[in-house]
Amino acid sequence: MDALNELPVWSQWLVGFFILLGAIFAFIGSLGLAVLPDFYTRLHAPTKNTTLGIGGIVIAAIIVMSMQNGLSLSELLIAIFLFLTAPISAHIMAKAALHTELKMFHRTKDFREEGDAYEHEKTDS
Amino acid sequence: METLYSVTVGILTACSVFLILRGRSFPVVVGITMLSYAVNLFLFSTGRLTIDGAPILGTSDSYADPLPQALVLTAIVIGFAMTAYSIILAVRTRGEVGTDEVSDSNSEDNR
Amino acid sequence: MLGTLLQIAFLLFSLAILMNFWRLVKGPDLPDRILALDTIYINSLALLLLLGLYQNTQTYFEAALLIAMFGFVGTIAAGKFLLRGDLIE
Amino acid sequence: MNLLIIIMAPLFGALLPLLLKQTPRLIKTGVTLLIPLTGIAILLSYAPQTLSGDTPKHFIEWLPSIGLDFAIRLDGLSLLFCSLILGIGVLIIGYAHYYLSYEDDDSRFYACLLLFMASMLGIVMADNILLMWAFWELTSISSFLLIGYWFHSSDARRGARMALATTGAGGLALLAGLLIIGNIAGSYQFDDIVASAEAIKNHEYYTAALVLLLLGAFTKSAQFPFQFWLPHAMAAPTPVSAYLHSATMVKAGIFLLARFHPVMAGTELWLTTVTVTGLITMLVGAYFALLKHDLKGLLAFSTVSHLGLICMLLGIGTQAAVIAAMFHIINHACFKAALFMTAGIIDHESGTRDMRKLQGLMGLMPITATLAMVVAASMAGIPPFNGFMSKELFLAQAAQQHLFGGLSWFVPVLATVGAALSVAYSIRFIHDVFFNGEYKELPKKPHDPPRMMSAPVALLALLCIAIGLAPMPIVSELLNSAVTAVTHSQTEVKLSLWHGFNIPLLMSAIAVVAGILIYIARDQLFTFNRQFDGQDAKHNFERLVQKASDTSSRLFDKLDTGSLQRYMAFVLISVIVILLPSLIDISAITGSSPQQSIDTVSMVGAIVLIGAAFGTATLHRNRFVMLMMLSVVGLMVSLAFAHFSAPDLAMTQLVVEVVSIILMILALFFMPQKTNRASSGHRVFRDIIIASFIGGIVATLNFAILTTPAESISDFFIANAKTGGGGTNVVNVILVDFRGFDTLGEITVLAIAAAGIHKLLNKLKPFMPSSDVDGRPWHRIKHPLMLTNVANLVLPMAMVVAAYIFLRGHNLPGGGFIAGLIAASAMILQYVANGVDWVKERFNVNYQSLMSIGVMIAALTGLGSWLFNKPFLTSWFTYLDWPVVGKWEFATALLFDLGVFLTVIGATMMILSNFGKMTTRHRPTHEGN
Amino acid sequence: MNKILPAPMLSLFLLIIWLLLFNSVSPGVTLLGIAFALLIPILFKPAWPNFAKVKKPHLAVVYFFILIYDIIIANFKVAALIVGKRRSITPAFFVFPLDMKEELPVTILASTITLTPGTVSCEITRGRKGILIHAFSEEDPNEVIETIRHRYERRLKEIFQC
Amino acid sequence: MWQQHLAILPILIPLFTALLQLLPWGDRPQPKRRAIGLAASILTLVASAFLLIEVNSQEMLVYLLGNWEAPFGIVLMVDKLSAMMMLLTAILALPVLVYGCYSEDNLGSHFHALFQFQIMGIMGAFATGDLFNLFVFFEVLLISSYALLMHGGGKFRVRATLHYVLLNLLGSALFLIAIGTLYGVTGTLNMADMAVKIQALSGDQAMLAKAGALMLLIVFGLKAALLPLHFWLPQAYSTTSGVVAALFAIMTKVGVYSIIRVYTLIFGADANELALVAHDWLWVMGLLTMLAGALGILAARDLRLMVAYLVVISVGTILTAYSLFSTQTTGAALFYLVHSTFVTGALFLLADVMAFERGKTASRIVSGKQMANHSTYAVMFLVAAVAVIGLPPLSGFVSKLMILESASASGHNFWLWGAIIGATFIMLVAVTRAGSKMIWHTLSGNPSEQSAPLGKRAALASLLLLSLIMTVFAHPIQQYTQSVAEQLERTEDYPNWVLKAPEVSDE
Ligand code: NA
Ligand code: NA
Repeated sequence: MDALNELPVWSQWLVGFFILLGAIFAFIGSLGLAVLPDFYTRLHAPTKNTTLGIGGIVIAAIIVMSMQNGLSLSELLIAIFLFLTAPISAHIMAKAALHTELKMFHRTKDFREEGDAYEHEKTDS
Repeated sequence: METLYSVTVGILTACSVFLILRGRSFPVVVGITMLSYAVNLFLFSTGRLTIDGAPILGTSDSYADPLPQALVLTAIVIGFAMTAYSIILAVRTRGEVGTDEVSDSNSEDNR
Repeated sequence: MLGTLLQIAFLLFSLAILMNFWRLVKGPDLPDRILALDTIYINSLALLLLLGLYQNTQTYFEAALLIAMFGFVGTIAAGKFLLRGDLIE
Repeated sequence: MNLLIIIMAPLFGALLPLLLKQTPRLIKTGVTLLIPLTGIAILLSYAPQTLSGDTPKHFIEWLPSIGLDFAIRLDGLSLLFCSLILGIGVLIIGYAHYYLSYEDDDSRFYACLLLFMASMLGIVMADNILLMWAFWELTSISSFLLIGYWFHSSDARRGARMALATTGAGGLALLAGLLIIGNIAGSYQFDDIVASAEAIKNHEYYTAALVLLLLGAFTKSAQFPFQFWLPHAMAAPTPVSAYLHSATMVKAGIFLLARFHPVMAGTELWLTTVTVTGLITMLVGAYFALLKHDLKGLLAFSTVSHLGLICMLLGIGTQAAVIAAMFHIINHACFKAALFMTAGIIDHESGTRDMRKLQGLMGLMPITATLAMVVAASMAGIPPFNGFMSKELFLAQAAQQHLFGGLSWFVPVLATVGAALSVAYSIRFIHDVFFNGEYKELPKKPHDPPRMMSAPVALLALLCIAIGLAPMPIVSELLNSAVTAVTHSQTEVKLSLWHGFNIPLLMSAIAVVAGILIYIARDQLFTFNRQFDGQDAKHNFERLVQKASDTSSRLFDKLDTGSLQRYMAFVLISVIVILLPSLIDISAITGSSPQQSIDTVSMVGAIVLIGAAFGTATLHRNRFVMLMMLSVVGLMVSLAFAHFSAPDLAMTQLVVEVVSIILMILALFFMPQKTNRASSGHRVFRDIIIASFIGGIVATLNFAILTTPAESISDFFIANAKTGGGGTNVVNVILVDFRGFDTLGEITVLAIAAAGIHKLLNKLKPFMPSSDVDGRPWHRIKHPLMLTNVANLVLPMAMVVAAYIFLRGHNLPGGGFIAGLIAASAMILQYVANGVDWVKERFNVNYQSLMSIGVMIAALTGLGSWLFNKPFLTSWFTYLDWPVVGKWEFATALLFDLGVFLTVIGATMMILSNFGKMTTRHRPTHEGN
Repeated sequence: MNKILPAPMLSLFLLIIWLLLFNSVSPGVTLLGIAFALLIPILFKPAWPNFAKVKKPHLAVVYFFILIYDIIIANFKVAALIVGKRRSITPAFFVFPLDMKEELPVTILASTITLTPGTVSCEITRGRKGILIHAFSEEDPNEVIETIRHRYERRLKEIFQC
Repeated sequence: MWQQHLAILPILIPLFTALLQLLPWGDRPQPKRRAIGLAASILTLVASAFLLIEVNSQEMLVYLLGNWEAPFGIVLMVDKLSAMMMLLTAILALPVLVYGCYSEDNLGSHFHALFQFQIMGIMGAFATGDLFNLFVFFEVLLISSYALLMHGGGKFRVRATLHYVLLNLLGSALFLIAIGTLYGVTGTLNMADMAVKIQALSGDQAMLAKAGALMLLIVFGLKAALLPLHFWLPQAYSTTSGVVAALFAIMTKVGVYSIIRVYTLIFGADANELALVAHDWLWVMGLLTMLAGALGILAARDLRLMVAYLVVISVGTILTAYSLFSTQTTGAALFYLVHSTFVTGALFLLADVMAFERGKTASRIVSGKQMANHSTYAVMFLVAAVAVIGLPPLSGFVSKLMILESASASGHNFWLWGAIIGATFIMLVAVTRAGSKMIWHTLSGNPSEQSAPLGKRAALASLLLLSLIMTVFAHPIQQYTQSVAEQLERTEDYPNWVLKAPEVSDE
């Protein structure tokens, strides 16, 4: 903690900003997960907000580490992996939700046509 | 902190024990797995709780006791092997016996 | 100042995890729970990073990296289970 | 040394008939006969010594520390019994040669007989009472084999088992008695024990010792109330009965009483117990003998009766009584062996032993009848046969004793009754078989047996007459030395047929007359006794054993329900019961260390952890949800590790968690995913109580430890990690160096688990659902496109990360294990995303060999230190200064860690790929999209 | 060349990861990194599918920054909706008709859709004809489809030349 | 060179053998695996024998793994007890493996590897002087046993294995808690060092350590099958294959060994406030175990189940005797331990061959058809029964006599006498019943055509022969077990030996 206070003030502000930004976004993401009306809408919240929230923290960490020991981008890897994998998780979860025919929020508009998804087909086993 | 820690470990243990006393293999295996978590926490804490003292030389002034950490690491690996074996054994038992109940079919434990 | 901000961040992430956990318990459906679990993982990752900042150490970096790399494997497995029952086929 | 041969010859000679299995019976009999004959020869060579008052001994050390040695002696008592055992043994073997049929396995018979002979000789010659006991139990075993000789008959099997159980139980009691006696005397050598006779009699444990001793003697000698087994032992071939129940086995109990006479006798307890038991046995035996329709049954109970008589004499214990007892032992052996053999001849020749069927055989087998009459007369106590003499002595003792004060007159009266009954059944034996009208149709038409078969009977009959007519030259010396050995005082035996008109003679006369009367009135007795039919000891015994077995079974079914729940509860309750007292003893669980303050993250972490734990426990019927809760627990544990300065643990826990959850989900596919409520409310309540106690105990221990100041060996590791182990990550250095042996064990466990799982899956026919828990058919896409692509991308990246984690593990968090799991997880992701076939096509890795080689690398690294004469796993490191690259550390620990790395990959992949392969190929699928 | 360097972009990528991990470009680290960056693609070549090659790397960089920008915007939008009028949102399901077939570009597009404003790609429909999208609050799907087509799909087609 | 590493050879030989067995050995691997396995078992036997000879003259071998001095590194501490147990294991393993090589190894995969792993685990548990390392070797031997129990498969076997596995997993968790508690209080893992630290404890710390000590009792009691922790054993041993059951004759002894080791060295007579913490419990539990075992053999309807309960009785006998805590009783209990291992091992094999030749009736205690080698088994059964019941003249008699004699007459010991004598009687009744049913009460008709291979019978006979050898050479063996007990009693020597063992310096 003390080490952080030894950083230049501008960088402290910068770090503080990113930390706060990240935390707020992540919080809103989780809030969305808690309060949104159906699974599909809830899916949006964490995949976007939380992911970005982490992005904020990562940037803060990069700044701090770089200020102390020269350019340090290791934490970037975390962001890379996260951005790589978050859409897949969302995709699979959405697939699963569609497959299990979860109830949708009543205001949802469904523009799908027959045959758009696989799970409606009869199995031929 | 110590109170919180030990109470948590205790509750974790209690919940595991409750699961271990269930009548079907799957919850029992899960209970044992969870018990191993509790036990690992317990074993780990015998080195006492140290914050910001990872036993990596040159990173701190006072280090956490590294020995329990090494022991827990071993315990985690062994626990993993055991979990794997027992869960697959449970599957096999279900395959051969036809049920995953672990109490005898004519005993009251089942009802 | 940074200290206060960090505390606020800790608090926000903690609350976030609590809310995630609430969703995990409440459901109502399995995908909701999977999503909640996935989010707990990601928020935990953030907590680890914050801890690293707070203690000014890089010792948590690898753990955070691992969550980023493999946190989604559990989600995938759960999703695949709902879809196909069998994970490896 | 020669003395030893008497026992060793039959003991090891028992093998001879077995080795000669293929030879004709004559040879077997001959060889078998040689053994006791040798014994007799040796015995005769020692006899003068013994008769002159010496006691030849032989001593071989066996187990000196517990006082069990191979010590034997030949005093007068031993000599007397040895003569009987060997002498009658010879006759029995000769008799058996003719008695056994062609189908009978004569080798086994002779072998068991010799074994039995050896053990009997061992009993009577043992100078060490523990050795004596060993032979005592050997007689039980060998007699078990002999009684059960015709094991196809259920009577034989049951009779044998009952005999063994009874005499075996008595034997065990005897052992306890002997141990007590030996303990008091401080030695198990007989002479030492006799020397401490007074101490023993005055010892507080005397009563216990005596009771136990008598239990042994009474069961063996079939004394009341243990007489029940003897008649059922008659299922044995007649030579066996003739041997065991005349001269040997049952006499072992009598021998024991005689042997311990100088040590234990003379007390009120001895006097009362032994005398009364003898008296009752005599009467009961005689009464039942009269009732039996089976010839051998009659003889068996008559034996019981006569043993009671001898027992009573030993109880009275005066010198004259002992003389009478010893004399009757000889006489009884002679006439009873002969009678049994006669019964065997009758059975052999006529096909039955039932006296209700037999009659009028006098004309058909006159020789047998004559011999039988002689020996039966001896048994009845008719002059001038030997039986008469010893009975006179007995009656005299009965008349003279003053044991029971004003009631002492009872004894001679009852003795006379006994004698009368003896006369009665002797008459029955003769009259019912040989007279009693004309011969009636029998299974076989009887005639006198081959001469050689009657020879032993004739010889014994002659002996009965000879002893009766000239007792002094024949038996006096033998009796003298035997009685001396029993009473430990010089004896001068005087025997004569005629004592003049006296009380015993009167009693004898009354007995004869009464006996005849009783025989005439026997039908009333039979009628009276018919009401007790069905009270068969054998059946009682069987029922008892069966009942014990059933009760145990039931008890077991109650206790041991085959329910794991119950076993688990037993273990846990044991923990509670055993630990609670010591925890209660702790005065304050808070130690002297101050507590640290709680921060938000810890608080929230704890809340989530506790919540997830409760969730796992309560949602166990919805298994998928339970697994997710478990994941949260795992994650929070890993965060806790991170928070409390254990990054290595946090990482390990994380990756292990991922792999475990995958495994569990894989397993869940083959398991019911939701189950109904399985436990009753009160069981849940019980479980909650147990769980709370265990949780409480663990929490208490944990808290107490956490607040106790730490003192440990760990400073050494921190101080030496860099200088001695060459790494800055102390945990890793401990793992690969200080405690590398643990790690070697740990990866071995992993490898074994993988092999074991392979074994498990080998023959697995899993139950596989074709639809999910709601009955919905499975999604038709096996491998979603996005997942496949990302998995493919992640694999090489993860390998880079794994390499990184592996290489720096020695200095920073990481190491072979975590690296291995990272690599494995990436591979698993391939399996999930692309499927088994896809992976198999691309990576043809033999995971099993990989893991084996991994462990081998680790172990060989450890072995490498042997080349430098250092113990296993001694590490070595150096810093290499390379051009361009710079200074790099090389440590053998890295090599060791490489082994760990490979093992982890190999084992994990072996587990998962094998498990993954389980599912059928015929699942409805649709490749890609 | 193909034997030693089966996937140059991947090798480069791996080297970058390696250097990021070590947070150092010292000769030792770099050399070892190069070794791994070469070795791993060779070892895992069989598992490396025949991905479409990036033909225009500079466009990829542009795409990357557009993506970052859109992600940030997306976050604000969704955050505002969550905090604000979440009961009045109008979610929608619709299909984005795909114009490409190559695996990698489709995957990237689907990922992009998930990460960007108000949309999540739920399914890739049969025959890779389209992507089923769930929109957080969208009255008119066609507008979204146009944006995706113009902003992302077009660029991806250029990058991969497909 | 190898002499200095003698202590670790019985661990390393099986380890490397097992690893070799895991490699593929071509198209027909089994003959090669058998050859490797047998050769390794002989080597292990030789090494263990040398070890015993060495220890007998040198008192104790201390082997500093990684050349780190105790208590910091892990040490192997081979005293006379360890050496005896290791040799016992090696002797038992050889005939069992020979038996297994007659097609038993074809019933499932990895038999040879798991067999060697099993031996390795057992050897390690006997050799180690470190409490946590003991845990590790427990796990090695347990996981091998989990897999071996399954060998051959089948409904009942799988189920029994599941119970066994889950119970032992609970046991392992308790083990870790106990280790944690003891480490938390003493700050060390080395047993000799812990003994020193325990002596210095007082008050609450001592009570805390006591809790750890008693927790260990549960753990070891579970392995040893002490009442009420024995329930896993009968089902597991009676349903598994004969060869595995025979090998497992040593498994309960690992628990027994651990009890003796820990409650003599660490919590023995010198432990001040913690002196003999477990002995009262052991006394009660031991007696009850004998009772339970006795009831069990009465109730058993299957020979293998009966033998399993005979194992339970043997455990009860050993531990009750040990709980009296005198040199004589411990020595006698150890003699009995050796005897019972061989005899119960032989009985499991006998039950197996008999079951094979009896066919449909298998090992159930009912009349069945005559076996092909009927008279051989009759003799073997007789010998085994005499030995196991404790009738003269075989080793059972000698060892029981030793126990009874060493527990000199006093109030406390009468219970032991009563229990042993009572149990012997029940064994007598039950075993004769079984023998009479299975050997004597044969159905008419042709004898069985299935004949167990000669090699199996020879392996079985050699185990029985060991009982005979123990009878004849009772005195020297007893002198050894007595010296083991005497050495165990001198706990003050252990820290001197272990903690002062020097590192190997560079020359
Ligand atoms: Na599959
Ligand atoms: Na699968």
